[in-house]
Amino acid sequence: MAKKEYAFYPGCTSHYRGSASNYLVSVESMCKTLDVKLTEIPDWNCCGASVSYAGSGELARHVINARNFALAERDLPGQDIVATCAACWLNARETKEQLGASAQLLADTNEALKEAGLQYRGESEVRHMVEVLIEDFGYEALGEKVVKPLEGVKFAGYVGCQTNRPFGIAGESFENPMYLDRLVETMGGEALTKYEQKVTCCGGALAVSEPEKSQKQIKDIVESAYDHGADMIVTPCPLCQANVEIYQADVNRKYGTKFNMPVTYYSQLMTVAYGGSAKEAALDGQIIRATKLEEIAAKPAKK
Amino acid sequence: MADTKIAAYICRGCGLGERLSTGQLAKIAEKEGKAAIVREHDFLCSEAGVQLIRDDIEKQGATHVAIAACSRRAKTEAFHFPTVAVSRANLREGVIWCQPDTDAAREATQEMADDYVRMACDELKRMKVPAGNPDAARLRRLLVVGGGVSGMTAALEASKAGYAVTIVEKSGALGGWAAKLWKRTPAHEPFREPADTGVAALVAAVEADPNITVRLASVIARTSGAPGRFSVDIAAESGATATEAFGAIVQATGFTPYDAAKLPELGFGRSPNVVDQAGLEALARAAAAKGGPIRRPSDGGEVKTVVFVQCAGQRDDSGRHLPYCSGHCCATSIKQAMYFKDANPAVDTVVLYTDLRVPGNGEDFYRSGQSKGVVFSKGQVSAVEPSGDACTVRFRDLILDEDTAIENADLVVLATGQVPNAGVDIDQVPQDEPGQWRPDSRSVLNLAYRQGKDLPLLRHGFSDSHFICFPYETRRTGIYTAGPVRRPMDIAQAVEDATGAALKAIQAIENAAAGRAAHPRSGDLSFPIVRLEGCTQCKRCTVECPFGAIDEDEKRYPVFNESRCRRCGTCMGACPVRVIAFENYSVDTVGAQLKAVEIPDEFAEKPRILVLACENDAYPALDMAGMQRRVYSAFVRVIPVRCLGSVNTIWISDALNRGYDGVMLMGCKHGDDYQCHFVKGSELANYRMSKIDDTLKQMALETERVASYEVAITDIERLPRLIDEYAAKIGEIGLSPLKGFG
Amino acid sequence: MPGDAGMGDMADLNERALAKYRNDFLREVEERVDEGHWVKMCMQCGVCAGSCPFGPHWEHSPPKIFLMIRAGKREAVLTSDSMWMCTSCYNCVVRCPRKLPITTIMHGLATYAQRLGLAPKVQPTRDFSIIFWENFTRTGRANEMRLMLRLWFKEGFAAGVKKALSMRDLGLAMLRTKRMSPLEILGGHGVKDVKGFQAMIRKAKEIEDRRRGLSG
Amino acid sequence: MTPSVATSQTILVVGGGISGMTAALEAAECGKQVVLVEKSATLGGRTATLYRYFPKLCHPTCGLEINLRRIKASRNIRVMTLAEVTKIAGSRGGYTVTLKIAPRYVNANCTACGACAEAVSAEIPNPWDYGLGRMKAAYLPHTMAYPQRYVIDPAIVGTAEGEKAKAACRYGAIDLGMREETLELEAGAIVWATGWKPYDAAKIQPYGYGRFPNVITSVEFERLADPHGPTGGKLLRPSDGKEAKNVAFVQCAGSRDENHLRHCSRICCMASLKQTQYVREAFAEDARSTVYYIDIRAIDRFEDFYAKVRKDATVTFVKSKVARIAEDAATRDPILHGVDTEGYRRYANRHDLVVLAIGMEPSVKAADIPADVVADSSGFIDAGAESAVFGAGCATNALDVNRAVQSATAATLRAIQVVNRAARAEA
Repeated sequence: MAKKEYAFYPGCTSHYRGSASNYLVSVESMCKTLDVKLTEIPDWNCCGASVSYAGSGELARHVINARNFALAERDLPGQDIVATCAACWLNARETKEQLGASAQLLADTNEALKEAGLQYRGESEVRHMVEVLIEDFGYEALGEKVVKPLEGVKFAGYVGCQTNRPFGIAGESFENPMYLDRLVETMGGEALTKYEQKVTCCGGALAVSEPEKSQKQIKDIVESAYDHGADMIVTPCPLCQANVEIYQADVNRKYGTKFNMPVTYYSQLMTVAYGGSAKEAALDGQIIRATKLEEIAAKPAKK
Repeated sequence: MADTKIAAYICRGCGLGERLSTGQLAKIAEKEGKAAIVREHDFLCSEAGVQLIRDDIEKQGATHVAIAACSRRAKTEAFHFPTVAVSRANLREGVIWCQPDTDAAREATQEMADDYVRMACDELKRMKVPAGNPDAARLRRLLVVGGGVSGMTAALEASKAGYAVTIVEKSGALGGWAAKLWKRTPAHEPFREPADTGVAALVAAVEADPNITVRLASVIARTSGAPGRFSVDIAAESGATATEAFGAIVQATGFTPYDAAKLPELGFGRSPNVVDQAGLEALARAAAAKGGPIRRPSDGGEVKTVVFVQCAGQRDDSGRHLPYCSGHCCATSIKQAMYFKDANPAVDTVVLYTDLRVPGNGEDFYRSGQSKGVVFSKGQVSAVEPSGDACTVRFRDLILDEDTAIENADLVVLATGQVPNAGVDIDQVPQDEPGQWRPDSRSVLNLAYRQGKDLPLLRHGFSDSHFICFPYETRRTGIYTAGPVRRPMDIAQAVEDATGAALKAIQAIENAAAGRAAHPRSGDLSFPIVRLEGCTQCKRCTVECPFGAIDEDEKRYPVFNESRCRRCGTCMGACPVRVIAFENYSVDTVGAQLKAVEIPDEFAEKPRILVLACENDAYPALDMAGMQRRVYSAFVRVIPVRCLGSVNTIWISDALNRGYDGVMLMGCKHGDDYQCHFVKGSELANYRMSKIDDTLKQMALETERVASYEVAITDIERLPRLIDEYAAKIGEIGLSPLKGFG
Repeated sequence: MPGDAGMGDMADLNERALAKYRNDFLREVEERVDEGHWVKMCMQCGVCAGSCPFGPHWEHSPPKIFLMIRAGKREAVLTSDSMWMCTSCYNCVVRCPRKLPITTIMHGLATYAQRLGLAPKVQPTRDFSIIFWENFTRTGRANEMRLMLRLWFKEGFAAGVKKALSMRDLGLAMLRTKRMSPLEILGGHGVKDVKGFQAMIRKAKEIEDRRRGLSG
Repeated sequence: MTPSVATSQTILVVGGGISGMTAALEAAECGKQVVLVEKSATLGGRTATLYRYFPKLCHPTCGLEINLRRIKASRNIRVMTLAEVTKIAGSRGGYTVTLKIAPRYVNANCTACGACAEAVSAEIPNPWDYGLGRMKAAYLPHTMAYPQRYVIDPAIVGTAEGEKAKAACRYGAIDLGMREETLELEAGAIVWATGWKPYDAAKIQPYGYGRFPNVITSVEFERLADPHGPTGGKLLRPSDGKEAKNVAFVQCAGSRDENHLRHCSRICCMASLKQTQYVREAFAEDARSTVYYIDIRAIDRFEDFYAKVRKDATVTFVKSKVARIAEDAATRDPILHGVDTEGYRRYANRHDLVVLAIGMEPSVKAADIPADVVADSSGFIDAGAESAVFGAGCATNALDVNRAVQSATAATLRAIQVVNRAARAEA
């Protein structure tokens, strides 16, 4: 298969030593196996995430997203933009849809972009990495690269909100998306398909500002994973990963629980299943160690 | 009946041959049934079997055919012999399928079959092939009463089918209420904007149609006759009266808005700025004529805030106002709010509702109203208080759960609903004595019928019908209601309704011409024949006929109008001297059947229970019980009847006198939600049976020996249980003491 | 971000809005709030309120806010902290039978309340939002390290130290797993064209204010 | 291809439900020749699968019996079951219609004795019970089926089971060699009355239909209540056969929703009000029905029924579109989450069973009808086409029974106008 090339929008958390740097490392490993070339959009900026609205109205937020498109269109023409972060993808896509729907908004946006010497043309598509995997490769092709099936490991697939709503992955449902489970199964792991908290909100950005309320959500998400016998949670979203992993200690303090549930990225699973080392899968980036994955990573490949 | 030749056929198929001695049945048909031809066949409904019967009719001169096989509801295509009288002995569903296949049950099963063969033969002897109604007439002209959208639509649609029409309109112009509207709610996608009423186009089409005659400023002074031959006096305002003949009538007399003056608490009558929906239409038309916006009536001031109060005097459970919902008013208020919003989006329009009722595509119109900025609030209005040129509308906001008010409403529109123009309620006004008939100015049709001048009503003043399955079937054959007189409706529905009513009127004409019954015994050619010489002028038949088919002459003898008749036999059941009969269904045909049953003597310990089952629901339920192989007592003998209303009490006393141990009557539900297909039949039967206790006492019999049941067609599991419980009850009270005397 | 309105401007803006729209809060929302023109399309089914993960914490749920807007309850809506409870999970949006972009409207109401100075003064999400905005618009990218410190120290130095101490374990874990870099305090990463980036945002705000009648 | 039957004077009625039967009968009783074609093996349509009608609580089979008797009595109607229209050629007053007739594997010899069903052991999901129950693969669709003739399911044709059925029939009624046939017929006008189907409840994801056994649709609930249904008329919930005494009725399941059906399906409120009375009928004062609604649309005289149900202490109304249904893993009880908008009270209500008042969509989308008809955006037939193909009943809109009958009767007159004109032209 020929090398696939994409304009990469890593987002603020995924950079070197950011809170999702383990995501970035594992995505890079995974892409290497899949022969995918990711070229970072030069000088990309923050998407505004989901909690910047006290600072501005929607136009400014569309403009900052349009800037990334404009940069990609100028410097990496013809390439789809790929985001790994749910919020980055959602915000970029929202901007693309809105600018496509309103000539007024498009004109206003370009008027503002001119201040930075840029222009939005609406030529590039923005896609989540998961879309690339499913649509450009397909489960079968992804499965062919597996050398260390994740046998015996039970995964609670936690999809969360923003890779799922309001846009979601094509063909998947808002209430019960199956792609993460299918990815797990493709990697030879056991997917806990009945895990009922797969689209529960973790509090998102409000995990910071409203910790008590968010941690109630996080408790449900982790508890249910235990109820279903999960060895670990897997997620496609960096904010979900951080919230659900980091706050388990707080939840334990508050609720007297003894949670110690690893929360991993699909890209980490895939890196391990593709024969990558624990380091390549950035398993050293886990605050709660994903021991079972580490064990598999340490074993020799089956084929 | 010298030329009667009975042929009896005993089928051996479907297990009948194995379960029954068909030879014995054949012998019974021959010896007791006096059948001239008796044949057994392994597969009677096969082509060969049917051909055998056909040959006997054509070559052997069989005039009466008894088929002892399956139920009369089965194999109807095969056993269709229109030139001869046919009876069916139900040996399959009614005997072998409802009896256990055991040695112990064999004797009782055979006895059942024996009796049904006897019954079929004896019934036949008293049956004739109906000759058809001699009263047939066909006037291919329709009368439409009412010149609104419904009436004009009915006229145009009937005309397109080739029928001539006369429209009689009370007012001086065609158009009705719809002509008073500024716009109508849309009937087609995208359901966004108020639409032209289309009334002008309708009027033009009516006026251009050479098949349609319009009589304005005219009313009906008298209607007599029957489908195919109605005679109608049309009285003009000028005083002239013309008598015209019609084949059928469509009553499209529409509605009157509920009188808003009964709603002073909602401000009506206390300020010109409180109007009903009709009043708002008038304002809108006046404004449009002037080319300006709608002004405030009190002072011609600018309208900045309009409040629409839904369900004003409707959906009322206090008993003071209309209890029902008129259905169209939510959409009408949305439309009226758009009058303001379309002219000036700055006008505030608020619709206060409790349930917003815009079914179907009305949801799109609702959305359109919202997108135009019409505000909708779920609120219960308690008062409208006029003060100067403004009104305060007080209401409970049911969502925010608080009492609140809209101050400074320039205009308040009350959605008051539709009251049907149904004429007089014949159950409430006294009827004219024969020979004393006078027109009533309140009546719409002024029917010169024994039972009253207008159509019977169901509830709330709307015409009576089986309004779910058979909404057009009024209780006056040949007269069909259309539009809001039938139930509340909007223009779109009235157009559909009027088109359907026109069809029913056309059908009534065609049925009358062929001498056929209308629904539910469609195509039945039998009709009631009365032996007037025996009549005692008791009037029971004329009073009880659910369809007002029987008038009285000046000597109070009944005058039957066959094409008004629905062939239920209620008159026959009512007649104390038994002078009313149908050629194929009479006191004799049923009497002969019940007498044909062999009553074992008192020592045999074999009770006999007569079941008179309504053929519409109870009999099919028993059939289906058989199809499901549900077992019930072998002591019953079932006779289907056209309606429980046709049951003459003589059958009961005959049966008891002959030594039957009990009689079960199975009919349909009566009362407000009646299910009787003849509307009143089961109710009348119930009334008659409530009087039977006296008869039983005179005969020194227990009252339990006659029992009435309300039965539904779905009672497939319940009916066998009822029968068995009743048989057990008879077991408890013992066999009839009258055995052997009959 | 430099150039933002101060408190005085805010009060002035609010006065002018009151004068302009009088009782017609719905029109004010339609003209000035992101996606505000959708508010009138709500039919009060309540599915959004029932779908919200933070639903129990909203004083006024979204449909109630929509109804309050129509009922002219301007102050109660704009001073409410309800809109600040939105986690941006989009559950309401995908279930709304009228397809209202509820998340965006809630954010928009928060934006507008903040702009007029009516937003609750002590509201953690509001604070976070302001800090976040300032954080990423400074360099073009969010700086997690600085963001954390700003948040911890927003109520003063002592409170910040205390908070930092309480978070010590987590901080150490993040450092150990290389998911946090202390070097970020010293400037950290950002876009190269900060000037252009900021100019572009300024321009966007200026255009939006013009369109919404909020400028000068 | 079988040669043509019928003439340009014939009215073709497509669909054998209440609307189609009404149209066929009304035309036939005006003296017109009618061919009535039905896709399934029996007439009766959707209403034949309902337990009771609102607001009278009478039984649909009661009206069906009358209509079937009228059909049996009429010599003007030719009924063709298992027949589908595949092509309509020609124009107003002169159509040639192509029908595809699926094999029944049973001919007119059938006496409905039931020997074949007794001989066969293979079972198939019962489509008249929405698959809630199973039936023999040699079957009479239901006790009111017309024609009263058995059907051999194609699944057993060519198997030993099929041969068993054939061997059991003493009347030579089973013909396993039957093939699909194509037939052409002439018609002057066509009444299209193909009715409605329930919206696919699985698409309303937050309600968990298909995932939670105790979430069912309103049409399925009719089968539970029906004595001839899969539970013998007992209100037993699917997960464990426990009595469903505490039932939630969720309105607008698919309707009034731009994610699903934009229109209001009109009948659902009344159907749920009716069904609360089934629960009451079954459990008396122990019954608990909760109706979750946006607006109760009980228009015209139906309001009487709503007023009656409102007074029933076993019935509670909650003004709320249910947000989400969860399932208690241990008991499989559905738990409804939402907010009562009258006062904005949040609830998490546990019920034994949830009945989704499922929306109506046309069985055949108007755009898929092989003739010139105007389709609205919901797939219903709108008036206004030049052709003589007239929509009737729920093919034209979401209608209750009386409005469907009204619509069918009106469509019949439109068809008669066409054939009468043709008759006058020929005369």
